[in-house]
Amino acid sequence: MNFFDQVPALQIAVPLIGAPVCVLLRNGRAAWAVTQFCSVICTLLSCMLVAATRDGTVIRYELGSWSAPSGIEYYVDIVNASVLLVVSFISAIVCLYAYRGAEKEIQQDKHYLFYTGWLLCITGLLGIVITGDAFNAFVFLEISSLATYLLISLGPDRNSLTAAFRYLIMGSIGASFILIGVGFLFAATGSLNMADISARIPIADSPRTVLVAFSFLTVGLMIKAAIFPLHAWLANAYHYAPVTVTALLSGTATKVSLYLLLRFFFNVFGIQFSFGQMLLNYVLLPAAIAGFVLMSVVALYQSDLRRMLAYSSVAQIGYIVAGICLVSPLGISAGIVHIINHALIKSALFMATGCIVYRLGHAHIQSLGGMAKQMPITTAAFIASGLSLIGVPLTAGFISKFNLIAAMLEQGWWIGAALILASSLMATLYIGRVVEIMIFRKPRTSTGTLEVNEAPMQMLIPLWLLIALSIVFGIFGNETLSIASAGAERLLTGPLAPALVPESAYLSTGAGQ
Amino acid sequence: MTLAQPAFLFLAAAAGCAFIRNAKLRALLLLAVPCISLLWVALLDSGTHATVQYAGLTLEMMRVDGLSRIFAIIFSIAAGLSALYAWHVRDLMQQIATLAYAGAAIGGVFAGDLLTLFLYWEVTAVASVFLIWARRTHGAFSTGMRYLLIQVLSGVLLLMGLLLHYQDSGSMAFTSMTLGSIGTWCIFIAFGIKCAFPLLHNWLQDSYPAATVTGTVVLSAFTTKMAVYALARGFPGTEILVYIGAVMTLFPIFFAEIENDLRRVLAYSLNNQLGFMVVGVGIGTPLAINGTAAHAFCHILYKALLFMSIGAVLFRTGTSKASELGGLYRTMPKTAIFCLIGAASISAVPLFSGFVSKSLILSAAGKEGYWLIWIALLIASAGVLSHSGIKIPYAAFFAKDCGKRPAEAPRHMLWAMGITASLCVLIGIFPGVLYSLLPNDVPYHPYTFGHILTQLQLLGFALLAFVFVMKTGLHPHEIRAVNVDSDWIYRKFLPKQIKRISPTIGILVSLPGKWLANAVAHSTAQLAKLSEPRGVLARGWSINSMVFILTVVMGLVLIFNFGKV
Amino acid sequence: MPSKSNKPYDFAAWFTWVDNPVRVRRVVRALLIFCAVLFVIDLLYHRHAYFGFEQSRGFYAISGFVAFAGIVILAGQLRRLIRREENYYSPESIDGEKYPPNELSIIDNKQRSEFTDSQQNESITSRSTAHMDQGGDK
Amino acid sequence: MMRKYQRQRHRVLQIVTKLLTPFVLLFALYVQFHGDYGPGGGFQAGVIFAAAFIIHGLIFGVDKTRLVLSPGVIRVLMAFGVLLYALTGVAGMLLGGNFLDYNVLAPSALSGQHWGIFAVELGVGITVTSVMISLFYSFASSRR
Repeated sequence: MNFFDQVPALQIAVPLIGAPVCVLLRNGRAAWAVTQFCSVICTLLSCMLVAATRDGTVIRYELGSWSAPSGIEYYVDIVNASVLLVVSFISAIVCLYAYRGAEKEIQQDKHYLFYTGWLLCITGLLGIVITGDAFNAFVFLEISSLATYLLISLGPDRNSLTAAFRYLIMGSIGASFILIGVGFLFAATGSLNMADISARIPIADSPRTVLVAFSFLTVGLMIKAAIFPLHAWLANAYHYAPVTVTALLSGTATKVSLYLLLRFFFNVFGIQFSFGQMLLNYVLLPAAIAGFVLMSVVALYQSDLRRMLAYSSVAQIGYIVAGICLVSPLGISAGIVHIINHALIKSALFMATGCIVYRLGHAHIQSLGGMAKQMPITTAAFIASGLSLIGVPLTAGFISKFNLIAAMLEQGWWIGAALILASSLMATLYIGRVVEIMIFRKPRTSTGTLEVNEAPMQMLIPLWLLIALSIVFGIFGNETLSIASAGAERLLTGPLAPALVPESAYLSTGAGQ
Repeated sequence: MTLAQPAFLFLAAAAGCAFIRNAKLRALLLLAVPCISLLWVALLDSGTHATVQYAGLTLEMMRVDGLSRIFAIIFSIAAGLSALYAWHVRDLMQQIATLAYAGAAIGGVFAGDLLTLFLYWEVTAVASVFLIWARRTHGAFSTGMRYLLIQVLSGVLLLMGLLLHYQDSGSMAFTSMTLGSIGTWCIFIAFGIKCAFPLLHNWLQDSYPAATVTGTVVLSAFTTKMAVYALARGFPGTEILVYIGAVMTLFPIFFAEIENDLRRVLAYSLNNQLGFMVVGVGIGTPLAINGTAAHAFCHILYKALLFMSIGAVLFRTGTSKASELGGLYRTMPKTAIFCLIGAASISAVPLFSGFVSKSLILSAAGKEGYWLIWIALLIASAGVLSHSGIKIPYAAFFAKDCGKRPAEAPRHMLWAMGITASLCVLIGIFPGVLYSLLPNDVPYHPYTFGHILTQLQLLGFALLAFVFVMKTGLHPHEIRAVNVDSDWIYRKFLPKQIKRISPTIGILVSLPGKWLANAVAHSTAQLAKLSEPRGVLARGWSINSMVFILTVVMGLVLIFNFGKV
Repeated sequence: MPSKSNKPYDFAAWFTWVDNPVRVRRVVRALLIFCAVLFVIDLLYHRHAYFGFEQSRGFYAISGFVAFAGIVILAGQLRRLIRREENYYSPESIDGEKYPPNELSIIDNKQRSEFTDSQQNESITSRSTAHMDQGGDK
Repeated sequence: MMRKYQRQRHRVLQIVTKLLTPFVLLFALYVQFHGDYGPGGGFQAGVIFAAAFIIHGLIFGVDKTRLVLSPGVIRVLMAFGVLLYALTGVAGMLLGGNFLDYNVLAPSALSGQHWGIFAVELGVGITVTSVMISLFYSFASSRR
């Protein structure tokens, strides 16, 4: 068998095997090495997938050689190949960072558990993205969610348990909604394979069942993606989780849910269904816009850096959703570009915050005075990624903002464009506020000096790698844009499967092992 | 190497600065880069130099012609002079910001398309705010925030405008536009904000006195002149600019007259001088555009000189307030002389630089028959003499003795002022050099007998009037006070109203029910309160409320979905 | 103290007249004469002008005087309307706060504080001996 | 005697438990290995298998159960189960099929399927057992 044919399976198998190995090793350092190794391998694999699918090729991998509608298939096109790359790349970079970043935040004897959770989380996230089976996506969603609860609860703060618990409740509700949605879809179409479902929806006996399925899936995914009114779990989770975990999650978890949303809306239900008759624009779009306006204001008032960035994340997710809701090639590609860029930017910001927490033990904005003197490289990193978040030209953030506004105006959505600009103004303010304190304020300590050193190199190097990449993406934006527009084109073509699978070929129910 | 351009040199130096430990070395870099850039600009051939593909668009990164060249030259000179003036500064942040800011301004004038312009537009905004924050006080922080907000607002308006314009016209090129579509209006207002149009001007007077001693000198050169350049490039001959410019020349002189902080007086004066340039752009004839370019050139020099001299006073005495100063000529005579040269230049005394540039604009206005505007400019010229020509040197160096005996400005500051002053005088004596740099080939002779005569009459009798008001005690005394400008609306009035209205709204809507009242009152007026860490939006919601909201959303989704079936 | 004063040339000497009412009066008189001469030339010389009103005799002289005086007087009236105390916006605004001294190099030059109103002589040598400090700290 | 049956009140339960446990385990194994032909499989078997230990823990105290099956062993088993599952999948890949392709595990497709399902179900069973028990351990210990 050709090695390349096995790449989609290896993408999942590698971290899946890595996780129990970590448990067996029972050693923090060794577990870290395994995680790092697996993440790098996954990154390379997803690079191969991106390279293979860039020309519009679709890779379909039949798990256990069971043919598609009954068996589970992995379905890779340019849309999810790029998301796979984002997830595994962020994991690889943040893992490099975690070598020192996690050492203080997580008890030494729990390190191997931490990395097990990490690998399981990555397995789940990659699985959600790669699978072409609706129920399998739910299974992977549960794997990643459970691992995420574990990772959050490992936080040093007492509150991290509460935060994890709240996330557990909300996440479980979300997952149940998704499960219900998938169930209804199965009831309506008799299939769990996404491609098959998309072909069967138009001829489904009961359109109402499909509607209910659609509603449940939408709301479930809104929770998981932290879209505005259902975002409340995110702030606490990001705040109280170990910062390393936050850096990982902010770049991956919500992005994956957004991907799934994209997939269901465009390829499973179809554009006509999702955006035409469904009036989704009356729910999702207002939510997105309210999200990025209100949450930017909220971020402005936060006193803790992590919380500020968490709310800013909700706002940025609002951008992505707004782009998706435009249902135009430009809008969707702006959304996809922002999925990629925001993953880089926000992970970098949280990693910079992690450097601060590593040395200071906290991240109260008002107490960050004198930071530029004591931790110049970290401060510079924060500024660089902050500029990208604002969307200053030559940074990755600008590419997304520019395209998003262009897409809005293309549709004649004035107010939307103006609100995005207003929101980016607020981003200027909340980032500017922190930067001013870091550079120009005196420390609030009694001695007047901040007794900390620069963060260790092992943390700074991955951080700057990420920033360098986001600057490269900002200067040479064509590369990401072309991937994103290929993805948008793929999404807009509608159903995954070109032709309906004949009823007779369909074997029996059940999709899991 | 086609991509290389002076702006990149500055930006690269700004980035490199961060890695130089030795502050002296950085100061040297700060000085060397503008010199190289000046040579570079002087040697550039006209035409388009660099085209790149970015975000699916073709960008013209480098367009050299007469208009952009003269602005790039003066920006390089200004960067060099302010670097010399700031030789003592050891603050890394300020040094980086200065380089990035100057580089972005130079890049902006070479921008051949609107997106490139926007790029540099934003960088100037972000880089320059550090020069304000570098004062490191609470006041400077809030001022800097306001400044940043307004600058970035200008940037986003430009972005919106250029996108709309792109959709209307299908072109990103930064050429002459006509007002009409919403896109061009957005661009126009974006330029107008940076150019400190009336009612959009507050950021200027707000921020320049707040910056550091050296920062103000740097700030005075770039942002506004870049906007003037943008107007001259984008909207030459747009008639509304003539009137906007006339208002700009007039109203700041009254504020300047009674302002106590001398650096703010200069900021008002800067605004007034911008008015002359805007009038020139509005007239739009080759002569007028020449006038605008020449006036920008001269103005950068003498305004920098004035800011330098007042900066030196601030540097040595710790204040730039007229009420605290006076009689400093005793110990700072050289600074006083340079200040006087700057004052003479800005007042357009013959043989000084202001004379040879301002008369271009006045002549253009005269030739085109704008008689009302011409009178406004004439009055404004008397006003310039009053606040910049007389008040600045008089209040700082003469007037009554304040008792302070500061040392003379440091040597490098004196050198910077000296060079700037000699440039002012040289341009005044040999205007041909400046005129040869101007974009349009229009012959003009400032030194005609009639012209000198009228100007001397104007200035002489204005001086007489000064003597008159001093003798009669009509001249406003220098007192410690602030004067409210239209920024009062957003710094005082609106915050107060919001505070006042919010309970009223709460009471009004309490009739239908308390819950609703709270919701409305909160959502309308107290968004800020909601967003505070303990506010409703920001605090961790309980699981109950999260689930409640979830139910509501689910209900909405279902209603919307089934409403259509 | 006198040791510091052996500078080659003191530019301050150029300006000492401003503190001497007699010499100020002399300068004002010179200005008056200068203006009168200009006015007379204007009556004789036919200027090129853009507008008709500009042609009228003494137009620039009158407008210079009126504009200047008008601006100053009007500004004085404007102040009544818009004047506020220094920390009107906020006690922490830049108007109210002191410039942070560590950014400055404030040097109150004690050696030169002897430079007083009583000193009338512009010649450099006159400053070479110590004077009573008469006006330095009023 | 007193040491062995400390909690006198539960003597009946304790004895019945002792008697029952082997049968429960046996039943679990039956469900496990019957799973590839009839109703059953790793999930169900794992839970039943764990139930035996849980009831042991409930009656005799968790400490006693910990002596039987220490948390360290549980942890190893947990990982081993997952590994078994994943490696079976990889084995299919190495032998020229897709991931989790059992046909290639043995010379004939039928026996390949047989072996494949056997291994995978065993992996699932072991994992479920150890996860259930470790959940029980952690809940039981946190109550103290």
